[in-house]
Amino acid sequence: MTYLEALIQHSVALIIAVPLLSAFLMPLVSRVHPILRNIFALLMLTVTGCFIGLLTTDVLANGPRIYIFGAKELTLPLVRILFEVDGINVFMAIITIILAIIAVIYSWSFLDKQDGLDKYYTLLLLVVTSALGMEMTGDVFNFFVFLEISCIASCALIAFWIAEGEALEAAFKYIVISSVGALFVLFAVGIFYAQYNALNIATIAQAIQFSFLDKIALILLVVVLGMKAGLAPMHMWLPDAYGRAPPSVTLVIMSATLASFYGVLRILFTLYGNILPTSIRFDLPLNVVLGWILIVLAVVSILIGVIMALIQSDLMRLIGYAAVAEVGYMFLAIGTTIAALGAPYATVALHGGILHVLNDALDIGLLFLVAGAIYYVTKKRSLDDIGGLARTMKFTTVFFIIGLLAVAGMPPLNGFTSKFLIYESVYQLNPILSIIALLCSILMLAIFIKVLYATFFGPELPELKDVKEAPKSMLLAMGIVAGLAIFIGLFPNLFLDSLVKPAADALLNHTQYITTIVGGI
Amino acid sequence: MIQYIPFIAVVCMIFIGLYAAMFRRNLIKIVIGITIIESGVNLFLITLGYREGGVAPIYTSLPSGTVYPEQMVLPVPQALTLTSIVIGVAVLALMLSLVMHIYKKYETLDVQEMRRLKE
Amino acid sequence: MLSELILRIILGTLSVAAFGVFFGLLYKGIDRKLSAHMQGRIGPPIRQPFRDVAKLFEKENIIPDHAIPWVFNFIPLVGLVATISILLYLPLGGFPPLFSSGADLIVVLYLLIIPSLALVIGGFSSGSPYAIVGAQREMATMIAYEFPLAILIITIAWNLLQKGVTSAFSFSTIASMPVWNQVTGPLGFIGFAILLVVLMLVTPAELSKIPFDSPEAETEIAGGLLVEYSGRNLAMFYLIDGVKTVVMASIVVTLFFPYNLSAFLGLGSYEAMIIDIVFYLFKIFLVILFSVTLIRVAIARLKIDQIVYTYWIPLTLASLIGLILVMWDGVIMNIFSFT
Amino acid sequence: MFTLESGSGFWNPLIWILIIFIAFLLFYGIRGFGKSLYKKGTEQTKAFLSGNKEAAPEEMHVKASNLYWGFTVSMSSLYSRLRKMHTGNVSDYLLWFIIVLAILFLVIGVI
Repeated sequence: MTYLEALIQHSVALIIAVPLLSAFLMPLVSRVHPILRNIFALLMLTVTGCFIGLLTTDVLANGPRIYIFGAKELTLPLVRILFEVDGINVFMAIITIILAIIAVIYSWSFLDKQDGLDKYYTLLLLVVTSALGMEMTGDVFNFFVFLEISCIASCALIAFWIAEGEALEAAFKYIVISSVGALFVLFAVGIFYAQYNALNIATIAQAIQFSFLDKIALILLVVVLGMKAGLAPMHMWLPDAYGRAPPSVTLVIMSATLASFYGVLRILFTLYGNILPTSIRFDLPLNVVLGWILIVLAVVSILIGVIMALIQSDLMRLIGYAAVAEVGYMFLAIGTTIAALGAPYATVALHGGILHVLNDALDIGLLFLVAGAIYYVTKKRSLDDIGGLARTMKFTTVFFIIGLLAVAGMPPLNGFTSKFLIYESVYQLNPILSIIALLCSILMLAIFIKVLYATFFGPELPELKDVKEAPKSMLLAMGIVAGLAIFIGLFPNLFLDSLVKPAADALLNHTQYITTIVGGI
Repeated sequence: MIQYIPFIAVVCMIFIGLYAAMFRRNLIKIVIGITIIESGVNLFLITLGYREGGVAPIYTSLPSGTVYPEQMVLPVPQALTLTSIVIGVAVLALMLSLVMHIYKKYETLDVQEMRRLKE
Repeated sequence: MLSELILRIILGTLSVAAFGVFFGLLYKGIDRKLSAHMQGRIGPPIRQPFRDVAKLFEKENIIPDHAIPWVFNFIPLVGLVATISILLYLPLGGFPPLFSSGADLIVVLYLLIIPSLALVIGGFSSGSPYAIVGAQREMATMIAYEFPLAILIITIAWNLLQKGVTSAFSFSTIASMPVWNQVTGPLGFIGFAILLVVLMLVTPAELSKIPFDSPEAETEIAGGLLVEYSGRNLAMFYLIDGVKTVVMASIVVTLFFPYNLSAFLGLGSYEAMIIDIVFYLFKIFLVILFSVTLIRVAIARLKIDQIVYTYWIPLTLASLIGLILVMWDGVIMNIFSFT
Repeated sequence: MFTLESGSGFWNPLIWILIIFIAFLLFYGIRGFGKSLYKKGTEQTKAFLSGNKEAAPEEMHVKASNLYWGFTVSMSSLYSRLRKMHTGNVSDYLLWFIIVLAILFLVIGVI
């Protein structure tokens, strides 16, 4: 075994281990020097990113990869902790690590005057670890553990600006919602263990029967993870948390949110993949019922997100509602995929939905970064108190315009590519869905044009006369995201063919995931 | 019938906890409600691990005459429960510290008053 | 191959830009002349729009104090360029589109937003209260008419899809399979007729013509969006207006009347080309006559809430009825054939 | 290869960018023929207000919450209902979660 092969083989574990260990090394490192602390965080995340890159090339070339903790081979009974990584896992891991690196670059100057930054970086790395863990684990209980880690660490991070009562309130709401949700996940895990004596996703997926208990587990998992992903009408925690956390934190919390979305995908497509086509009653197959439930919730999310965003005056909260709408688009796509399982357009919808995960992370992330930059220079949250910033903050304005066009899905930016795939597939299931999606994306444009005017245009306000452009590291972070947004917009096929299609295949071809483990015993 | 009693207790505990979290106005009571849910789920896991006539999976102290390893209980539910309890303690501590800070800022523990973030 | 494509793009863009600008201004002149005659005036000569543009280029290009200069100057160009780019994807003059596999109906729907968006951003960036009121109204109008427009576009594509077409959103597919030939019964025909009327009513709002011109209402908000624009920047918006008229009319023609005379008459190559172009220009003229000139002469300006109401309630309902009729079209016929 | 295909349509961003680039060059050139001068700092550059006196910058700036006033007012019944739904009370957040759970339970579990 060559050195590189060994590295690839162990990269699965290292992706979790590196950020986890560096999280706990962080208090020590930050004793030395604050700049060393920043460099250390950035370096460790970059190392993790390199491992993810290595793993991605390997997984895309050679198919799923398993990593068993504490053993060389799989043995019965299958109660070991094991990670299984296929196309969708590496796709989500890439998104997580991109968001994390950008958040660290951004916090370099964004939080330079705050104290408690050693704990901040520790928690940030812990959220990244937990999101990566949720995205790579092959074990339902492990999934629960990482879910709880992400919930605790994110909650502490949301309360980072502890001087504001609202931050505490948002954090408390977040932890109540998340811990109750996580306990229900644990209950579902218990149900699986009671029936199949296994905690392994592949083993359960192979044996799953769709008894009454399985139905309960399915409902619990889908609703809890949907809530954690921000699906309406359980979305209320999301604008609170996103609106009150520091924007660099919002980025990593968003990666945890997207990891929950991944959880929904894994549960629907893999865990219940075998029994999706079985009919439950009245000759209605489960996939149609489930798909339409998701579609209805998704349409509600899109509508509520857009309509509520229109009346917000707090910029970050407004973007939070826009994030709810974007999550709605993703669920619309996967709902269509499930409802029309097997049809050619279902695959297109899934491609659109998965690509939209990446685009949503970048677009909403970019908007949050811009909102943070505005907050950094003006110290004002409300849109009513700011105006005329385009004179002094040229770059930020340009980045905001890019983010605005991307999130509203205007060509040629990245938001358009995924929404394009979604529109042109969901109309085949029902024309109304495409119409609502189209209309809401134009409403989104109207909302952010309002923000553009209110913050950047208009006469120069006397109290904001001496604001300066945001610091360089924040501009760099925004620039990276904006550049990625434009790049994906111009070369969508590059991403679609190399990352999204393997991810979609991994979801649709669930037997491969199962046989990789079950066949290996 | 007797073997269902733990499960009934589990359901009762979860519903009591949910009731407390949803309809009690005091933040501390909401936290207590969540811990009750957690205990219910832990009880559920532990109940799953019970095997009629099983022995504890400790090699050195096996009772004489045990059929090895069929009679031995798989210790997974216990491991899960321990993990869950540890996590639960962390969550509980975090929630209580948040409640403390919220009381400092809002000067109330009424959840109805903790509504600065709405709409 | 690549150089050929680039050459095609360059030549195509230049020629289509010339075409769009020339005919846009020409139809504007015709429109003004006709509406003047309808109102019992003599009206300006047909070449007046060309003179207007030339004159605007000689005027001072004032940038007001409260404006954001770089946005203010840049945005009219963006709007014009985006409008021109739409023409390359539409079948013009009876020919297939220049880049038939470059963009489809959904993309064009989005590209059509860009000129309006340019107007809005330009208005907002000029810092005048009148312009801000106008920009808000333009945005509200845009939201209002996108709803029926989206229903219409999705309906046309959905109907083609039911006929087993793979590229239902492609302009070349739509042009080669006119909607009227795809209906199986009277229901579908009525549905598409309703949708045609809706599209004809969306067109004046898309072009902000009376009665849907409250964003620029000269009499109440002094030109609204464009109040601070002057000189060459205003000339760009003037050109956007002209080119967008051709674009919208071409879209109406492509979606509903993609017929050519040459195949019908069985003519040879050169005559066919000429007669198709003439026929196409005539169709565009008819569309402009009905959905711009006649409406703007006959009806007074609506208030902004009336515009939103008009599009969101009656026209959306009408287009939904159209959608339902089209969806039922085949089904009803099947029921009859079964009995 | 660079065309995004959905089975129902297609979108090639690169061709569009090239078109935009060329058209931009063309019209930027044409625009260059226009006059670019104006009299800075004179009455010309003041905002046109039909002869009214110009207000202070804070009053000239339309606030964000007033911006789509007409839209929010015309949909006020919807908004009042949505405002009522977003109570900001964490117990209600949990309640919504339980409601969705119950609905799904009814749809999938019981029926």
